[in-house]
Amino acid sequence: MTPRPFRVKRTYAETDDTFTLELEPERPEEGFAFAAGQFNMLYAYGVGEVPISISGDPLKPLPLIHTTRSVGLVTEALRRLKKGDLIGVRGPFGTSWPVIPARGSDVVIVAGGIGLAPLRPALYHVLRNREDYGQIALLYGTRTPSDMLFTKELEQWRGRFDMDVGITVDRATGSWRGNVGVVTRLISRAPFDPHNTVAMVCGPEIMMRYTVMELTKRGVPESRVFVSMERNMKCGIGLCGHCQFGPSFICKDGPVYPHDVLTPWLRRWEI
Amino acid sequence: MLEALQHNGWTIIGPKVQDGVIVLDEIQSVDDFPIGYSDRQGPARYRLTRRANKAVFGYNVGPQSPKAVLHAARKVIWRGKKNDLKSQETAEPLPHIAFVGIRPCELKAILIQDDVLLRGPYGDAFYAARRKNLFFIVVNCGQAGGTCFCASTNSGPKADSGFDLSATELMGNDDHRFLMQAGSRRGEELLASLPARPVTEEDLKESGALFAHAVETMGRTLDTHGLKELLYQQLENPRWQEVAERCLGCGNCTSVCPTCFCSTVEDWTSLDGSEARRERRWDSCFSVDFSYIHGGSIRQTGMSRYRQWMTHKLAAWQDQFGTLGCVGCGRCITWCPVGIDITEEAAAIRSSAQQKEALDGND
Amino acid sequence: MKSRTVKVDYLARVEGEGGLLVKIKDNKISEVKLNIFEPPRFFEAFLRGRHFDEVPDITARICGICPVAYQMSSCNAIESAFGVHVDGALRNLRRLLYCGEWIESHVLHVFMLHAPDFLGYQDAIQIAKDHPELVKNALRLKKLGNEIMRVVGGREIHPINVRVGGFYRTPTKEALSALLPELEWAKEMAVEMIRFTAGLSFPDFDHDYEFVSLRHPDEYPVHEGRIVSSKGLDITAAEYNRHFVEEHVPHANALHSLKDGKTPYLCGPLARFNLNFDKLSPLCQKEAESAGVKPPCANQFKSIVVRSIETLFAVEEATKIISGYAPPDKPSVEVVPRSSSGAGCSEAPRGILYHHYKLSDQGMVMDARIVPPTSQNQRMMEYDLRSFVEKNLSLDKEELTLRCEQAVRNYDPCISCATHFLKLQIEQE
Amino acid sequence: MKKMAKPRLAVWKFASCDGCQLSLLDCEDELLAVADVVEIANFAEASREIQPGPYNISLVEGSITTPHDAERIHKIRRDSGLLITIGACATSGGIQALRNWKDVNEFFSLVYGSPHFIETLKKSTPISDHVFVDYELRGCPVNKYQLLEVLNAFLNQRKPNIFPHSVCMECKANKTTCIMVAKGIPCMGPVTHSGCGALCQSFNRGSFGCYGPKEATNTNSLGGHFKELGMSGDGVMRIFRNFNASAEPFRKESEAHEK
Ligand SMILES: Cc1cc2nc3c(=O)[nH]c(=O)nc-3n(C[C@H](O)[C@H](O)[C@H](O)COP(=O)(O)OP(=O)(O)OC[C@H]3O[C@@H](n4cnc5c(N)ncnc54)[C@H](O)[C@@H]3O)c2cc1C
Ligand code: SF4
Ligand code: SF4
Ligand code: SF4
Repeated sequence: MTPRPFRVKRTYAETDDTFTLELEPERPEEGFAFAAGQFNMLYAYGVGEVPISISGDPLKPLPLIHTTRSVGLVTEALRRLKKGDLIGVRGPFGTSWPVIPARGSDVVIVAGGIGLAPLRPALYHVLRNREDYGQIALLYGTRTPSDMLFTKELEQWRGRFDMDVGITVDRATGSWRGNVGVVTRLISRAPFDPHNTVAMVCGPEIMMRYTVMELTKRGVPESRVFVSMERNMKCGIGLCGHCQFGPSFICKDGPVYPHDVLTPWLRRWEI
Repeated sequence: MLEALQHNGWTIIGPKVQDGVIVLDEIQSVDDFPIGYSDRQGPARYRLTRRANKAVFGYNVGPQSPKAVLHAARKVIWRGKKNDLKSQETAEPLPHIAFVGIRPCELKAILIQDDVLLRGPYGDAFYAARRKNLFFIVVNCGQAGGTCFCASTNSGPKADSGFDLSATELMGNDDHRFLMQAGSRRGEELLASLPARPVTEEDLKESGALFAHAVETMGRTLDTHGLKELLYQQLENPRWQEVAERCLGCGNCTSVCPTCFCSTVEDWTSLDGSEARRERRWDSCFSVDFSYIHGGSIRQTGMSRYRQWMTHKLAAWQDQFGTLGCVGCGRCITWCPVGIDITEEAAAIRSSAQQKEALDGND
Repeated sequence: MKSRTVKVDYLARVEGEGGLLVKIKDNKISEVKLNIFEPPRFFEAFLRGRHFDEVPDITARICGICPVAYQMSSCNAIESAFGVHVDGALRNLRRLLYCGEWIESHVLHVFMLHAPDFLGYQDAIQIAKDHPELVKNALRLKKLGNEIMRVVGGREIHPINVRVGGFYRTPTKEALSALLPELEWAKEMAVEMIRFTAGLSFPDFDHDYEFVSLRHPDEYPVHEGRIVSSKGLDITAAEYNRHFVEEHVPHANALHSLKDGKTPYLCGPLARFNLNFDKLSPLCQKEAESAGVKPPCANQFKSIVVRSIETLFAVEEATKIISGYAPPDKPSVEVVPRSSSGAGCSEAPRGILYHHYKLSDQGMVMDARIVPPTSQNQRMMEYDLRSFVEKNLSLDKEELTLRCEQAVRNYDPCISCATHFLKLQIEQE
Repeated sequence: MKKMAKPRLAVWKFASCDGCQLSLLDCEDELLAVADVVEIANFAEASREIQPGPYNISLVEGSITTPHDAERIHKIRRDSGLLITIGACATSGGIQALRNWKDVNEFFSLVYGSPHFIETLKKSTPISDHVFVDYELRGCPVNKYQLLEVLNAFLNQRKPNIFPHSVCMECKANKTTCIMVAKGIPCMGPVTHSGCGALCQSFNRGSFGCYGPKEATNTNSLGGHFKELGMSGDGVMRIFRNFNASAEPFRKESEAHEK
């Protein structure tokens, strides 16, 4: 329950409200390793602690990379951090994206907004081990073109012949020439074999619901659709009770779940 | 016995009359015990009463449980300075504490909290520290209270294990005595140092009769058969709405419940910001903020909050920890200001589900 | 000569909202107004229809600085209506609670509201920059007053433990005794406070006041007594109505009280001191004499010294009560309502506070009347202003303004209190 | 390094008893420390020195009861970065909102011709009825430690540790006996916002709701329960009609029991 002190090595803006922190441990000898999809509890001194997914490459766990959208007091305090500041880190916690079981299958990654951050480690993994997988599709939607994360990398991925990248925005602004509409609209056209696909989905809860619907419509079994859930968390380790979702604790049993486990609960309101 | 414990450096926590109720507090001498006291309990009602005899443990559980000591309402979990995030707060074990006179259901509740707070991949270091150095002297129940239902949850009226010593207070034949049983080496040692005589057939008969009497007079029952599946299927039962109309969302039930463990963390700073601390305190699934995620609370209605509480206690807990989250102590019934009764609600949901099934079957 | 105006739009360091206006024409004062624009709150009105048990909680909200005074006067009035007597330890606890309020309120006024005028600062925080020890000690003393209220009353502002007939729960002996070491310190500090205030410089400003205060045969008046004046008045609270009349003046949202409908009078520390000097402890009397204030003291600027003497008195009294305290069997005496009316008076830190209630046999309030000290003193404040300005016309404007403000602050006016009791008269045009 | 200018604090009064702003002066141990971290730019009760705006933080006490005050609050809003209301008067209209159920004219002996010196609005309303409020601190009076906590939290840009749950949560954490269950004394605790530390209960009396309604209250259920405890309808009406009488859930419940 005691955070490890890390120091901010670099901090930079991704969009108007989203930024990335690169953190180095004060005691590097203790090391750090994580699996794609796991999260840390980040403690902004005096302000609070929040769960944030790790958005870096699992093979290069340090510096630790977190991409965060400033939405409230704690995330805003994280945004104010400067190079050299201290930050508390507990983790990594939670389950990870099924990059190992997905070997031999097509992989579809569907992200909405900040949801791309927790998925990036999975992307790094499958692209590095490209030969282990069938087709790879990344479908990404944001509200406007200026909300798009990791734009340089997106360009690189777009340029690759061994993966398919679909990008869309809810509202076109500026010189946007690409798709307009919700990300679920990209699913029907995406190249993958529904009967041999693992899908990984992260975004707002409502977007995930519709994405799962579209995927199942195409024939992907729900047990092969993985989503990352979000709930209030105070401890991150199953002791505080806040993140309960039906019979599970999202911090230990999640955040990444095969969707069929959640189906009975997602149908009900206010679980 | 108390002296023997105190002599060995144990701080004794036990029952005591305070401000019209029997609480758990530090005990200096036998006179502190609620000798000759009893209580009458019902939904939203507790009255301390006097009894004709001098029974020491002739009452049922009060509002507090050992949770108040082991998983205290407030605890600083981190304290540090701005330019050095080292915590100055360490998990200190409590002084040696002997719980004297806790009930079988309370002991069971401690074991359940152990499951929650110690068994996972990550334990609660503060709870673990407090959980060390404890001595349990359980007093079995020879009478049941108006809101008790431990017989339904298999946690009483007699404790089977987990204690150092267990006692049953016997008063038959005008002979005031305790039937003792050791549950650990330490218990045996203590027992050996006490004036005692071997157990007679008579003693066993009397205690057996007491337990039977307690089970018989238990104020409440809970049918646990298939309860988890039932509740999971009945998440949209209209009964939830009915109880929400009475429920005040005050959180008394979760506060008094000996197994509820939920907590939140507060961040405090000195005025100039140079020092900060993080303090953990009890939270409750009845508070709106409990399910807050950026943008709003998930459980906006009283209906969903009551449902979370009851389905967690009686259903989800089984998935999470393999047991019920309820030991049948009846506190939540007694101390709910409007007397909402978990057993009554569970029964109502069961019967309306059965009715519906019968109706559907007729179609 | 030209005409001059002294105008303070917003009086600082007083409780509540008021201003003052003095107009001078040809070296003569043409107009003096204490302008009270604090909005009225109509307490007397909404007390009607409330149960007597709720009255001390409601009237406390008239003033955050002297809630105990309101609670005590309410209790006195209602108990007198119902023929209830509160004696012994319960009575002492009430007195103790009131001592807490006196200490808190007097120290607040002396150091934080009044002293800056004498020392030439804008506020106590500025004083603290030059004299940190002084202000720290003052705060510590003030805190003790609050502590007493917290232990007896539950909290310092709007105590929750006061009820008609006594208390909801009486404090333990241990809880009270825990205050004794600090009271020990406080006694020395209060003596120092007297000496410090005695050393301030006071304008020459004696005035022939009629002093009005409570008087009790055995003790310095705090929470009860007869009403007496320096000109021979000696009545019970029940007779107050026959001797004091309130009058509404157009420039203020508050009423002015006059004795016998015509004479302004002075209540508050100076009045209490002058009329009850004999009831002060030997130490208080001794310190008063060495401080150079002895009855009759007729210089309102010296009220700061008298407040300090009363602080010492309250500290000594609190110590006495706590030392002799044995918790009573019951926290309150039984109160049986009957159809009746009753009046009650007590000594708020700033003067006598009068309450009168008409009650039904069900214990419901039929009618309420409350006269706070500030409205009783209001006319006197205007008199003071007038005569002070008359004597000091040579002062420059800034100095004159400051002195005028100070003349008002001498009264420790509590403007929120003064405004709640409006019953306006017709002014048909 | 350049020293950052201290945030400027102003304290304002509307119809009230002064108790809430007095709470600031009652922070004897912390007052000087507060003065170290903020510049007290306008606090008439404490200082003669009144500096003009703008202010970073304004604490507003009292309710709006006159047309003049209804205008004054707009100017204060314009002059203030953060506007924090303190106490029952400012957050719900306070005790003087009891007039809302009475005809104020009744309190003037007669209608008078030119009421230029006394203009009174028919109702006493909270500040948030008039301007946007950044934070509301409840209580009659506010708890001085909570007042410090709000200032502290805003200075440190964190969330104040003040919770909208029931008084019961504090009562249980303090191990205070529940007087309603154990003694049958009606208590507003279950519907009242925490903050006092469950004070009344520790003095063996029922809460009278001076912190106003908690989040998501169910006053209806409690009102019914009071009757079961033997309270008259009029009694239920009065217990909900107190220092936060015009806070919505309390107002509704009191009106439901009006004869
Ligand atoms: C597993 C997981 C992974 C995540 N990964 C990421 C990620 O990679 N990137 C990212 O940007 N986000 C991520 N999030 C979301 C992120 O945790 C939240 O955005 C963050 O917690 C917001 O905190 P905040 O303090 O900034 O804002 P808020 O959510 O507004 O406030 C935080 C806390 O303050 C309290 N609070 C705030 N306002 C109020 C109020 N008005 N009333 C009462 N209480 C209030 C709440 O209790 C809350 O706990 C993730 C969340 C989870 C669960
Ligand atoms: S749910 Fe109720 S009966 Fe069960 S353990 Fe908790 S308080 Fe006791
Ligand atoms: S019932 Fe509620 S408070 Fe109790 S453990 Fe479960 S979620 Fe937590
Ligand atoms: S069930 Fe009872 S104790 Fe629990 S929150 Fe509802 S009203 Fe309060």
